[in-house]
Amino acid sequence: MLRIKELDSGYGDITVLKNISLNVDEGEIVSIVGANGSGKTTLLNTISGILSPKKGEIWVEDQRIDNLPPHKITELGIVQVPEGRRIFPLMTVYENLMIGASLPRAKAKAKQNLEYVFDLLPRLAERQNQIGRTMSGGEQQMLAIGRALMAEPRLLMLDEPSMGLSPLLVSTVFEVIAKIVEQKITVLIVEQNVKKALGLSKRGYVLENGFISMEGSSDQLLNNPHIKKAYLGM
Amino acid sequence: MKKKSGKIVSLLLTAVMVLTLGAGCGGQGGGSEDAKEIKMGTILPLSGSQAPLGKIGQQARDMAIEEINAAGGIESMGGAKIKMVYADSKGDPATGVSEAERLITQEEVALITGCYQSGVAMPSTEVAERYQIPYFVDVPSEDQITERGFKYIFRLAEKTSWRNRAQTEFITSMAQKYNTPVKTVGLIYENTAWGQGAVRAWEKYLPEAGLEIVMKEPYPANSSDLTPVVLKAKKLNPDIIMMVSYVSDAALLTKTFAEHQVKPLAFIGTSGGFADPTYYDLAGDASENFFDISTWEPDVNRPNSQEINKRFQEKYGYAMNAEAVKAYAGMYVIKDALEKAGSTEPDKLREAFVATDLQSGPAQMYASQTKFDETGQMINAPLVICQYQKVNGKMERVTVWPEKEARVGSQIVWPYPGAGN
Amino acid sequence: MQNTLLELQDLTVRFGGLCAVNKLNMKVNTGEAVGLIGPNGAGKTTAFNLVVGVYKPSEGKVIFDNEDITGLPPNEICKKGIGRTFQVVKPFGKMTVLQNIMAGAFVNTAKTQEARQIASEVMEKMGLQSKRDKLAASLTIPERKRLEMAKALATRPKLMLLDEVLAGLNPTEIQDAVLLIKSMIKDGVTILMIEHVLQATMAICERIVVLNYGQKLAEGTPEQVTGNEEVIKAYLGDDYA
Amino acid sequence: MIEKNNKKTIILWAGLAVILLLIPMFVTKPYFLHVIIMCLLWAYLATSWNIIGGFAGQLSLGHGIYTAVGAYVTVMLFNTLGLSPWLGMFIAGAVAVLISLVIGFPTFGLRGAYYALATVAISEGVIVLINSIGDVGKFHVGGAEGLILKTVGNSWAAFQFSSKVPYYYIILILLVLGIIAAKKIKDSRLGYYLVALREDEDAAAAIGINVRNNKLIAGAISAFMTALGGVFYAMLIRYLEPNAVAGAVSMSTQMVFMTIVGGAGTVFGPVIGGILLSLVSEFIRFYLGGQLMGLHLFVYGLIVLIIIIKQPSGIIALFDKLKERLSREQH
Amino acid sequence: MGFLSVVANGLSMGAIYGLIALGLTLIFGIMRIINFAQGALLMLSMMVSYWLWAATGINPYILVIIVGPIMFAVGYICERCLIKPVLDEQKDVREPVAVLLLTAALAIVLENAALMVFGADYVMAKTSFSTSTIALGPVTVSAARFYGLIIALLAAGIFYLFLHRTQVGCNIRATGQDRNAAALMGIDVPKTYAIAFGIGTALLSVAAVVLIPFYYVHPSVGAVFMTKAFIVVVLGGLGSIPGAVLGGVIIGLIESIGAQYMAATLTAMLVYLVFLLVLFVKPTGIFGSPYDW
Repeated sequence: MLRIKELDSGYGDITVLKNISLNVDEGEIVSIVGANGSGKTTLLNTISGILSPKKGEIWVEDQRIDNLPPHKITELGIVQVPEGRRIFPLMTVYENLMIGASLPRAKAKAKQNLEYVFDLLPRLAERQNQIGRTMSGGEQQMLAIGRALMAEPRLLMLDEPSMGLSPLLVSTVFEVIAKIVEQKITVLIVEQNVKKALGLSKRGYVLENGFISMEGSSDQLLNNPHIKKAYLGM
Repeated sequence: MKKKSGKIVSLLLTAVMVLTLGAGCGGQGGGSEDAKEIKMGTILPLSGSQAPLGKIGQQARDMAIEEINAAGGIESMGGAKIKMVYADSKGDPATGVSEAERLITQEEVALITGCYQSGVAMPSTEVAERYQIPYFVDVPSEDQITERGFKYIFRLAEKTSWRNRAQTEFITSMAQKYNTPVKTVGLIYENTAWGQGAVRAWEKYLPEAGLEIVMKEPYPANSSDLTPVVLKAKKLNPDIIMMVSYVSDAALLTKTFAEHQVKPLAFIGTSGGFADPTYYDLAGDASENFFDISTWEPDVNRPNSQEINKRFQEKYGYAMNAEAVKAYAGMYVIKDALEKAGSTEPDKLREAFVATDLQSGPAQMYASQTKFDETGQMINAPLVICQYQKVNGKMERVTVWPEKEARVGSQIVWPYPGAGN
Repeated sequence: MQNTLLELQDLTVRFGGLCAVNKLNMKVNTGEAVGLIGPNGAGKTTAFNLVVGVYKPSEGKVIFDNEDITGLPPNEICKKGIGRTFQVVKPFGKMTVLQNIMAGAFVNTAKTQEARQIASEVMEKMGLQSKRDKLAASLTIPERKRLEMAKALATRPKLMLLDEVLAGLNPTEIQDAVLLIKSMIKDGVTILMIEHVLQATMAICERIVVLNYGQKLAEGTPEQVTGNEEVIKAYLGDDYA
Repeated sequence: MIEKNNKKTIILWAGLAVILLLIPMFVTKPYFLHVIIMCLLWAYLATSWNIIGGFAGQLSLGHGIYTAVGAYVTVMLFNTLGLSPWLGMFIAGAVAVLISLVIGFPTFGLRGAYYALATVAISEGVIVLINSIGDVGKFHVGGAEGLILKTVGNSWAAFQFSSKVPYYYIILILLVLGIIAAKKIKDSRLGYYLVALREDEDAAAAIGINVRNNKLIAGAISAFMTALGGVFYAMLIRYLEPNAVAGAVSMSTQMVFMTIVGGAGTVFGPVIGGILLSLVSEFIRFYLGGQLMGLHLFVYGLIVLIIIIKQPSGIIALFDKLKERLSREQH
Repeated sequence: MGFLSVVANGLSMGAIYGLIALGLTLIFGIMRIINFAQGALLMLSMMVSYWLWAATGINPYILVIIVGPIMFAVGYICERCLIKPVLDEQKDVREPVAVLLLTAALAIVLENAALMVFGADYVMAKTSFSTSTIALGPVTVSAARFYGLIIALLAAGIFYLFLHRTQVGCNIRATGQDRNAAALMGIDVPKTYAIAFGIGTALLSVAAVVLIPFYYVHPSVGAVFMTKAFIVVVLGGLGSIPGAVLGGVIIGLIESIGAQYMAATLTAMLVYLVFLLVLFVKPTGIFGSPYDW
């Protein structure tokens, strides 16, 4: 579904990502793990079109999407839940969700999707009229995910969903993600929390300093001595 | 893309440099002494908020020059034609200075006229004095302009304080004539050089005439709302309200007085905005019965006045105002001096101005006699009071005072209808 | 001679209703390297910001070098001898690497020449000579991290607060960085560091303090801390049990 | 290689110096000399603004206050007490410094747009104030009527000359001193501190920079230099009209325009911008001034617009690119 | 009672100042740009409104239906052709000063273009209510200003509802709060910027039709309201709609009431003083939040 070929990207004069190639198949859940600053967010932002690549190609099915503006890419069903949640702080929960549904494609199904989101994340239904920034970190993360779901994603990209959350909440978030996968939505998850991410996905890539240093099945990666040492502290 | 934009900028810069240099070279070649042409310079505000005033001054000069040239130019100089170079001061003194420098040293003009604002006249006349080039000040009325001991400055306009003196005389004579005792006066003025100068003169002449100033209200020239000032006047309720305003605020004041039904014995304007042809357009019927002081009116009882104004109106579509008349008459005073001097030599021209005693021709529309005192100030600059009155259903400025120059058959409305209620 | 260099007494700060740091007590001794760990959002960076004066504590005190520095502005605290790096690095983008470090060096001298001298030394130590005249904005992430440390080091601090300086580095680079930090310690700089890369933290620090929800959860040698059950539950996750 | 470059630069500078010194010999028309003098004055004023606006990144839109202070104080002292402007200008500079501190304390805590708009408001307020004050004690201020410099004829002591040439050399020296000051500041601790705090106030504080004090110092230096420019303006024009000396359109925004168009935060950017924009403005007024109303300002605005769109980081960036290309070609 | 009339007048003028400031605050709130061309664009709106009124004689208030879309187009095109290129180029600059200067240069161009095209004369729309007053009990207010008050409040209300109740409005707000997140939700950010700038400009057309029955139009008229609009938005808090209205009313009241006790010129000083005082106490203005800057 998503194929990236020999991609270089970065901002200004800096190249953060070098020669990245990866692919995500329909219905699959894939993790990209790596430390802070290894280029994970840059990668997602390049796919989403916020950054334009310096080299290489990005394909969604048979359409090339590098150099499309972000909203066109979202229209194709490639939706990102950005790092740090980035909800609209001065808008209510409901308004945040409806922004997610602002695409023509998603608007038609807004009602149905809203029901689904409220079903999946009942907390949001309770707090429909609360202003975004007054919510707790965990609620904000849920809202960010809910907002993305309103956009009818075919490929949902999550950037560090565990960031800044207590372990309990992290587990809750990953449970929600697992439920989303059941809906046949393809998921690409980018995480620092290697254990959690690889535990959920079947396949993963390791991003180190802008390169993909390893790839393989999640089990392989989890048992790799290098990974154990560098990321799991063992 | 980047490279291209860089090139465009560098091209642009090169073009600017080359053209600037070109201007320099062209200037040096262009200063030839063509006996058939007398080059003069005029500094006027041709952009910025005072641009309309600059425009009418330019039109009046153009009309006079066309007439003079068509009538054979300056005879004593072999029929030389007058050529006027207009320079834009933007109403800014520094630009005025820069333009005076340019006109004198670059355009090599024989004489400078202008320049509407006193603020620009003050420093730019200083430049002319330094180069010993005659500067014919037609409109600016700031007292000091001819009080600095300059030799090359001649002013056709009255001094500011003369206007305020005449207004005071008018009030006293009306009070007597109609037996309406006047005790108190309110002054409302825009807070620029002009307004502040007027206040100084009022503070001198009004108390001398036994009148008490009960309100002295400056307002910023670019006010968005003058209602507060009007409401204050309503509260203090002076017998007479006197104003110094540019056209926009004059109209704003007039309309707001009408809205809030402020009714003193008389409203008296001090030319400027009240004399502007667009004032009535803006203020509408609210301007009825307002007095204004002026040096010239379309209906004023003077030779040539009506005919010239008619020509102007046909040419440009609206009537002249006092400033236009001064600019126009000024050109004939200059022509007279040139004829007498027979040369553009600054000193000869200066001598000619000093000796000027013009008592005929189109300049009559402004003054029956044009003569300068030793400071270069026009002696006996004429002043009249007019009143906005409906004549046959149409609002007109009717000259009402002094009686000998008043419109034939006119009647003064005094006091302001409804005053004292 | 266990000289206390930095002491936090009941340090507390509240933002709105949220208690970001809650009655935190801890000590850092001269010459020591102490690690501050805890899950994201535990209040580590906030604690740093309280020490260096970015935030004013709602309650409690910060004692540095036997002096109460609570509530002093950041620049004063820097002059007292505390250097800090930012988690999200903040290079002066339109200055070169040398100029960035010089800006730090100027704390101790008003002479440009001297500042350049100090900066060159620091630059060499941090292995940034080759980037000397590059604009800071054009550096890669690891280079920026190093520049961040160099800038702080140039102020000649007694105590250095390092906020995740190893994050984003690959294992080789981490090794280099660990050596760098160790050499800083050898040069007499006391270190308090926030870090996620546990291996490296353990290699550097003699003592580790664990924060959770703004409170101190545990304190001790790396071994003690990693063995502490509460820590495992809160931070490392039950998977480590 | 380096030596050769150095030699080249020295020759270049020496050549430029000779040309600048000889200009009055070739430009004999006072009008042209006047234009050149105005160019240098603007270059100087832009250089002064650049200290706070460029180096420290504080977008002051009210620097007309300082030209006014410089001009008014000097002229008032001269007119009333007969104090030579050469001394008066230092008193004026000191007053400007004082005022910059008074304004600086409440405003330097403001960031970005708030600071810029606050300076607009303050300068508008000051203009209203000057317009309303007739006299201060025995000193005549003149209110809106403006203040005329007492003319005493040709006199070095009174800073008044009948020829333009002395003005030319004075402003040239002032500009050179201004450039040297800017260069010195840029290379000093203060310069590093200003750029650092411009780039990131928090990071600057973290390495021991007192953000507020350094801003205040930069503001004071900038105010002092600007005030001297105001003194020169007063001596050259000899008449102070409040809106012209202090006004936004004629003073404050001009300095900003010139600095940004030339290249803010560099030593020579403001000089280039100042000279270029005043030439452009003089030149288009020369050709288009007396014609269609507003045409020349329209063209001026258009030119500024195009330069900003095509070269937002200033014209000086073009020179840097050129230098880079040259050095690349050499290697 | 005189004093009540003074207050009523202050309220009316204040609301109109607020109306002029609305577009400024919107553009700043969304794009972080201080639009120095706001005054010139107001002038343009007034010119267009005046000429339409002069040509048709239709009540100026109704003309907003035509002037609004015209000004929207002007704003939209200005953003697309002038501001966007510079904004893109200066993406990495923290405070894009060049954009600010760009709008200032645009103001010069517009003002002088107007001078060239429309000429320098002062004009004003003389409507049937231009000099009439309305008496509400003891209070007399100028009819045109009173209608202005109502229209300004109405416009602010509608604008507020537009931002909160419509999709486009929500998109604009979302873009202002987090443009990257907005882009990720499928919002076309550059287009939203252009729309916001367009709306900010179109709002001026409402101010224009309110002004022309009692205020003159000429090429420099923008300057009269520009500084005031700046003060209003900073006072109320950049980016805040209620802030703009409240800021306007405060300024209007100070001017109106102040002038009863001191010279009008000193009232102008008082306005600046209050402005500085508020900024000193609350550097982000009355309703400004740290999220807006």
